[in-house]
Amino acid sequence: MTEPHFDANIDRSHMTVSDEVAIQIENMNKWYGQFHVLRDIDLTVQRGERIVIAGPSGSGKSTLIRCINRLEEHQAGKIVVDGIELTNDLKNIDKIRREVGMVFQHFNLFPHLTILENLTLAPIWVRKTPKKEAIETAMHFLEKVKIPEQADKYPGQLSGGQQQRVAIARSLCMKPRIMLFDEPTSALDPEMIKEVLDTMIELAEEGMTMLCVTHEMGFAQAVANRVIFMADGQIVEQNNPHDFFNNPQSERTKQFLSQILGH
Amino acid sequence: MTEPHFDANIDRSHMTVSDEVAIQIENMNKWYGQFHVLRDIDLTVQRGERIVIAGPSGSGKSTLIRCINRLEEHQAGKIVVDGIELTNDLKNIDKIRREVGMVFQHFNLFPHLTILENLTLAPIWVRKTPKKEAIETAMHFLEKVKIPEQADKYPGQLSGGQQQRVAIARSLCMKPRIMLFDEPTSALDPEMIKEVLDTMIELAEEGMTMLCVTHEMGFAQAVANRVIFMADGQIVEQNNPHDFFNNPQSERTKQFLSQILGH
Amino acid sequence: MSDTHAQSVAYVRDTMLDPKPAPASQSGAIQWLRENLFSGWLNTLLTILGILAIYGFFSHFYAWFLHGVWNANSLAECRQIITTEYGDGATGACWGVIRDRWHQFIFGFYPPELYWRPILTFLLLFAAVGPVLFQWVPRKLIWFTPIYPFLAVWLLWGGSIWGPVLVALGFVLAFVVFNYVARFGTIGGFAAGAIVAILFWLFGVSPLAGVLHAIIPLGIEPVESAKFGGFLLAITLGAGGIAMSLPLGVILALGRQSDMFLIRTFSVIFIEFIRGVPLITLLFVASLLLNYFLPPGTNFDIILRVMILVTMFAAAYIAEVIRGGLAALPRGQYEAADALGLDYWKAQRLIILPQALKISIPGIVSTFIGMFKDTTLVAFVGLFDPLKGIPDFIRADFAWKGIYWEPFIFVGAIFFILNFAMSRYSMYLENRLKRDHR
Amino acid sequence: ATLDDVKSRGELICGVNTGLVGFAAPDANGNWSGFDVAICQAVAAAVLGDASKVKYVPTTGQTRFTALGSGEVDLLARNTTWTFSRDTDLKLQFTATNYYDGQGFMVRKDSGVTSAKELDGASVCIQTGTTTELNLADYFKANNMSYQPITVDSNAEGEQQFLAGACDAYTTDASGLAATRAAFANPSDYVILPEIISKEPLAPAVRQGDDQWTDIVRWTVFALIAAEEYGVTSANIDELAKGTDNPEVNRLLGTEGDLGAMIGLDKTWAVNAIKANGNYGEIFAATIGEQTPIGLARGLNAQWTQGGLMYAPPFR
Amino acid sequence: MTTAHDAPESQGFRLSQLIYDTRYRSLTIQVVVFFIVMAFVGWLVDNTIQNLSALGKDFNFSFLSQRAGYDIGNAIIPYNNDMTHGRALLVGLINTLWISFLGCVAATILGIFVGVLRLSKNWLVGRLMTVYVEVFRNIPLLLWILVAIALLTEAAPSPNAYKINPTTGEASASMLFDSIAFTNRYTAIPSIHFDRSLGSLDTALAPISLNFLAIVLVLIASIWVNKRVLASAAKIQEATGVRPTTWWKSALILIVPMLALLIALGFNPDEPVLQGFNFKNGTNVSNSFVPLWLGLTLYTAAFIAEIVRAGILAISKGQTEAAYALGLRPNRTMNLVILPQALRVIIPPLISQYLNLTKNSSLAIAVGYLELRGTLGGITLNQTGRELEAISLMMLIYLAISLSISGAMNVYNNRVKLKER
Ligand SMILES: Nc1ncnc2c1ncn2[C@@H]1O[C@H](COP(=O)(O)OP(=O)(O)OP(=O)(O)O)[C@@H](O)[C@H]1O
Ligand SMILES: Nc1ncnc2c1ncn2[C@@H]1O[C@H](COP(=O)(O)OP(=O)(O)OP(=O)(O)O)[C@@H](O)[C@H]1O
Ligand SMILES: [Mg+2]
Ligand SMILES: [Mg+2]
Repeated sequence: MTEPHFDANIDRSHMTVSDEVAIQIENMNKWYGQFHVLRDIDLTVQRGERIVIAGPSGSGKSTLIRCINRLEEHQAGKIVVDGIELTNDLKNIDKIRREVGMVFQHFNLFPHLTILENLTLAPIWVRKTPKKEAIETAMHFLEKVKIPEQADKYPGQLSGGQQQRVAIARSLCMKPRIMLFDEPTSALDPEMIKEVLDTMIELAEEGMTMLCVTHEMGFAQAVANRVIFMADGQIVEQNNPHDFFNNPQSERTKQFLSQILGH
Repeated sequence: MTEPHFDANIDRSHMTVSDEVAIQIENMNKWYGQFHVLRDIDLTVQRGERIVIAGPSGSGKSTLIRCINRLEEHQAGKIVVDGIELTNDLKNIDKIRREVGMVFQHFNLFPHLTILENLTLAPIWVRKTPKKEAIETAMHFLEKVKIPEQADKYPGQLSGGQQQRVAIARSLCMKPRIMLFDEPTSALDPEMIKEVLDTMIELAEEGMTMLCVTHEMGFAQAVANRVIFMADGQIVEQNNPHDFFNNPQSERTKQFLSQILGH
Repeated sequence: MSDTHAQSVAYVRDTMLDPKPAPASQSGAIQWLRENLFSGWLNTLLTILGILAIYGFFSHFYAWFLHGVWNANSLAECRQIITTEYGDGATGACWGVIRDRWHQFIFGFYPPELYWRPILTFLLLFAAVGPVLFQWVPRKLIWFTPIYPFLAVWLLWGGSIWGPVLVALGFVLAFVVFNYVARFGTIGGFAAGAIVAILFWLFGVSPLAGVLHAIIPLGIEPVESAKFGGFLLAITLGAGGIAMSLPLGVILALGRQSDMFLIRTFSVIFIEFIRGVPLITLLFVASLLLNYFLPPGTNFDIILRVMILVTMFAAAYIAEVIRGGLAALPRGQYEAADALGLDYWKAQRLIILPQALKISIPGIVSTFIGMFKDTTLVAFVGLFDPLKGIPDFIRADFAWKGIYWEPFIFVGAIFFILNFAMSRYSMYLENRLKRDHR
Repeated sequence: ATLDDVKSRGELICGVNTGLVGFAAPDANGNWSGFDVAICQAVAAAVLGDASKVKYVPTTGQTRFTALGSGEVDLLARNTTWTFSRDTDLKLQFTATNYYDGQGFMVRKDSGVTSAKELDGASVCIQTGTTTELNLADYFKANNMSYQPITVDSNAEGEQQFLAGACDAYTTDASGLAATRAAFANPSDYVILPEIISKEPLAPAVRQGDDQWTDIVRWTVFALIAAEEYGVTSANIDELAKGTDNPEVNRLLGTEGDLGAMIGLDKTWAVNAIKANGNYGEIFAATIGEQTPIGLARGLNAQWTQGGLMYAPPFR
Repeated sequence: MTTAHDAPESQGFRLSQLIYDTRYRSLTIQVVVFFIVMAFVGWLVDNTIQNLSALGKDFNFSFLSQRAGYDIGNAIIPYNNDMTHGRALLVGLINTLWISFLGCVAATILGIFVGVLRLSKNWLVGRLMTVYVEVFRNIPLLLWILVAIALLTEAAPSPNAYKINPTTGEASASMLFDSIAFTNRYTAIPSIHFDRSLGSLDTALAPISLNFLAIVLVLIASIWVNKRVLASAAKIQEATGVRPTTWWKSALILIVPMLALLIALGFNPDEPVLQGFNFKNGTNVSNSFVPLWLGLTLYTAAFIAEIVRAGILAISKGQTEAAYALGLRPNRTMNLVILPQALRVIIPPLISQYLNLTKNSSLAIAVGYLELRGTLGGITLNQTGRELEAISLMMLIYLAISLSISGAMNVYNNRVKLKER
């Protein structure tokens, strides 16, 4: 796979990680029917931390981050996001979803709304922001992802890379404190991957707490505080990117890395 | 983009270019509705010449080579192929299409026919070759593209690279004197690009007149007599590959090359 | 366990966990019931309503079905039996009418000693469409498909074999002429082939058939169309209409796709006209007007006339189905054919149509289901369709006067079984095509 | 000409009702029988010498005239009323009245209605496409009554609706009412009201403009009527055909003169016609007469000698 | 540069160009096809003329202005047998449109209901709806109409049955909600009655009830006011972000004026009452109408249910998830995200079902409901013997209806088409 090269030596001193806990997962388990997808997951994410999750297909990466904003229900263990525990209480779920933004592999923009309407929909209806303000915020973030001129087009009229940047902006408009990314670049043509990753790097530099499922190892090296490797529904290894890539411990990790970086 | 590396120093002495003219394009213009796609194109291709056409997307490369076998009609100027002028006369068009083979980006094999039937269809129905002879020729070319064992499979059962090689063989079965290629490798996975380019190089070595739209610069350097750079429907620069890559003259070319070879 | 401190997070799992079974609340029959039937007050309410509906239905009809009588020769006898067996006021189905008249529901007035002919025709139908519809039927059998229509006509209507043979010969003749002339131009080939065939059919067939029949009298007992009725009529009309409408539909679809203005316009006018009026009006055209349009003195039976209009009707719908198939083909197929030097007709015949028709098969099957249902409307032009014509006729008999539900149920069930099977099959085909398509 | 067509075809195509017991209805095996069917068979016998050479085309009220006009049938023997506009505007040729009918009403006995004048506000079932529809409108208008028409497509449907009580009265030709009532499970629960609100002379019809064919059908019907008058029956016809002392009978049966040739038929045309199902009286008795379930009295259809209207012109 | 220019430069026009030159070729073919088609049409017309003259008939529509002479049981506009065939045609046409309209409305409601229930998580209900859809789709419509009429005429009680039996003190049949009675002759439903009626306005076509007009006007006015209220709520939401609750305002605006008007007019439904042999006071909907309407509704609803289901399924799960992830509640997600998209998928096939229903209404022939086919294509045709004129006119009218419906559909499709690159 083509890999845009990022300078691994950029100055990351201004990226701060606080001691506050953003997400705390304890002994979490999930089944699909009889299939045990997530097994005894324990994970603590500090505020401002940037975590990359990698692992073979079917290892449960997507399921894990979808549990964090309750797109999937977990059956055992505890997930606490931003101090709120995820239970069946609808109010808690609403609160958490407001604080957690999510970006999908297939963008999932609303095709019947313009870009601007996509961006202002949730602020207006969920956060009850006045429309003018919502539009201002939306334009702000559109500028940030470098496509303010597309505001009045429809998603279908944009390229994949542009759509994914809009999707990121849409999440940001809700001013989330945590962002989840589920393979945001894997449905994109190579030329477009870089523009999306650039946007994500910028976000990281601003200190957003990020959990990102991705196979873009250049990105991982550039911005992650920590790389988590999952297999068979378990966290098999985690480490800082430098050590993770240069000195993987587990056999599974080594094998996976050799495949991914292989050619 | 991953680039298979070809030895640019292979012995090309046996590749000959005759003085005879294969294609002559004079002052040719084409519009799509009001949109001026091709502007004052002048191009002469000698028999045995191998030309690579490059340029940014939308610059009219595909349109140019599609004009040569009249898949598109031009509106002004003159195109003479193999001594026959392309006019509205169906007979001329038929003659030219028999002499000119074409390979598409998306292979365009006929999915309801076996590989062998794909290869013998046109010889039997257009050239009126006896079936037995057509099959012999087909097998000959299948061996040449190194997949004789797939003769009885259907296109859907082959990999992309194999399909593209079949498509080349299909064109060759019509014993064309000129071959056109429209980005033959751009729909292929990186591993398969090389096998197709190898086939094309072999063809080139046999002295086939070739026009090839491609961004595979390694290929261009390896086999082209001439590289043509198009932008905005015009031929902006042409030169032999060595000078073209190492010493581009126009600003557009430089910019384009930096993008393509860039990362 | 992971250290909460971000800077020293390194962690490696030494033993992999095995999957554990899901907690009890996540599995089992109770879980299934809870999830599928009682997962909320709305759901529970719906379940109860559903059960009530089923109960209501069965409690109403259970007794009626249970008291069904097969062995009776008239409605009165039926009622008699039911009353003696189940007491006064008991109701019951009188299936005796089905036992007594099933042959009329199925065959109409076809001579009973010749039932083997429609049955054979029906069975052979599967052999004919098998190679097209079913993957496991050997492709080689496809030679039978073009022969079948002529064979079917001969088997159903009987008479001398030479008529159908000579009509088929007309096609062969057209093909030979076409092949010869097509060297000079495909269109010319078509024209010449068509002219020769039409001349042959108009002036060659009947005298030749007479002569041949005199020399070699091969024939079976003729059966006139007036004897056709019931499902035999419905299937003959439906299948015949679809089969004959296919070529016309292909031509119309190509016409509608053509970039020649006049040809496109004619095709669109025809298709939209036919699709814009109810079938019943077309049937009236068949029964009331067609004779006006034909040369004075031409006269053929109503089934044939209905068949012509039904064919036109089906052709308009088939044309739209095939147009969908043509549109689904990538442009690259047309271009590749052009680039290889194939002309329009060869490209259509060898590349485009085989693929487009294959994609269209599910749509054609659906059209057939619709047609098959619509054949019941022929009752309104005096034909004996299985739904109204035949039951009305049976009710005209003193013995079965006043019997409604049993014929409805019987005929409805046959329609349902045939159509349901076909619609399932076409769904299966659709899925298979989706998978096959790369 | 139609005669040549029929001869070369070897078969008479006869347009009949889709199913009206007594007049024309197929039995369980699809064989047709009835009063109208007998006329078809008589014509076939006269023309072709074989009463079985008939093909029956069931026609609805809608399709019958077109079927005749377009040549789909040679003869329309389907209780069709002879009216001015049909004769002229529809370009039909009515041959000879074979049944004098009139439109009546049938009601349930327990409704207590005894006269059509009491039907004000009633729902009336009526077949579409018939003259009865117009008569009905006229009758209620003339008597300053209102009614609710319930249109049905066929006699079978009318029966069904009437039996189920969807209409208070069913109206059609009195003969049809009788035939319908006869088919009911309890005929005595229903009464046919005394009022006859229209004249309905029913006659076989042919296309206008083929006088020879018109003559053939017309005189075949007359032959049946005359046969009854002169006492020629299917039982004694073979005997009488050898010659009698009544010259009229002799001319009719072809033993004297050659009337057949004048209409392009054999000498024995009338013999064949009468042999097919007997004379008019025999046919009547066998299909709709008082001994049959239909149970119609001769009434107007008796011979003129018996006070009826059946009156065949002289055969000479 | 060598010029390989030995192609013969031919000037002028050669005949062979007609066939081989792409510019003329299509022209040639079109001209030939045009002549063939015209010759064919001419042949048909010529035959028709010959046949007509052989029969001594002509082709004219003057019969439309002649007295019809027959009655129509269920005319919506005033009609009696002294009016012309043209008027009868109009009555039939209006009946066709009326039954189609009512059929479409009922089929849509039932279809949406079944389609949504079929998607429900309830296993039992899902299965029941599947059975409904499959049974109705795979059996001819004619059967359902015949079953419906048989049900009404055979199984429904006669009006008599609603009479209270003096000995037992109760009736053998009871009315639905005390106001609807199915009988074997008609279905008696309440009619609308105004004590202080405004009278009616006579127009050439039909008298228009002023009461009805007033109701429509009030309805339009209150809908308009309601729209204004919603718009102002949207404005407030834009400004402050909080949307004021409007449902009670809407309810007031929609209900109060209408109620006031109805009271002013002295509205009261006239319940059907059994008087003598029949129900009086109410409206008796004839048994030729109800089965046709039932059959059309049940049959078409099965198809509509499938369309609705497919439309909702066509909106990918990703859309719901994205909306949830943004914090939208399920009902908002449905209103703002799913429905607007699903409607685009649903409406085109829905309209073609409407078209089918309209065409299928010609099956009224089976129950004797006199719509266009029953009047123009039935009795008129029969009484006048003008089959050529009547049938072609009837087909043209159906065609006009179809084309206007599908024209409306195209306009709609173009309006809502998703913008693509
Ligand atoms: N809704 C579901 N029902 C049942 N099984 C599911 C469902 N969603 C996912 N799975 C299964 O759970 C496992 C984990 O899925 P998940 O999508 O989390 O993997 P992943 O690591 O994200 O893989 P990929 O890299 O392919 O996205 C897979 O085996 C998958 O088949
Ligand atoms: N059929 C058509 N109708 C109208 N415009 C067209 C058509 N085909 C191509 N174009 C336009 O003509 C221009 C040239 O197209 P062409 O396909 O020749 O470019 P290209 O150089 O081959 O680009 P690419 O590298 O993307 O294949 C583009 O702007 C394209 O949008
Ligand atoms: Mg995943
Ligand atoms: Mg291109």
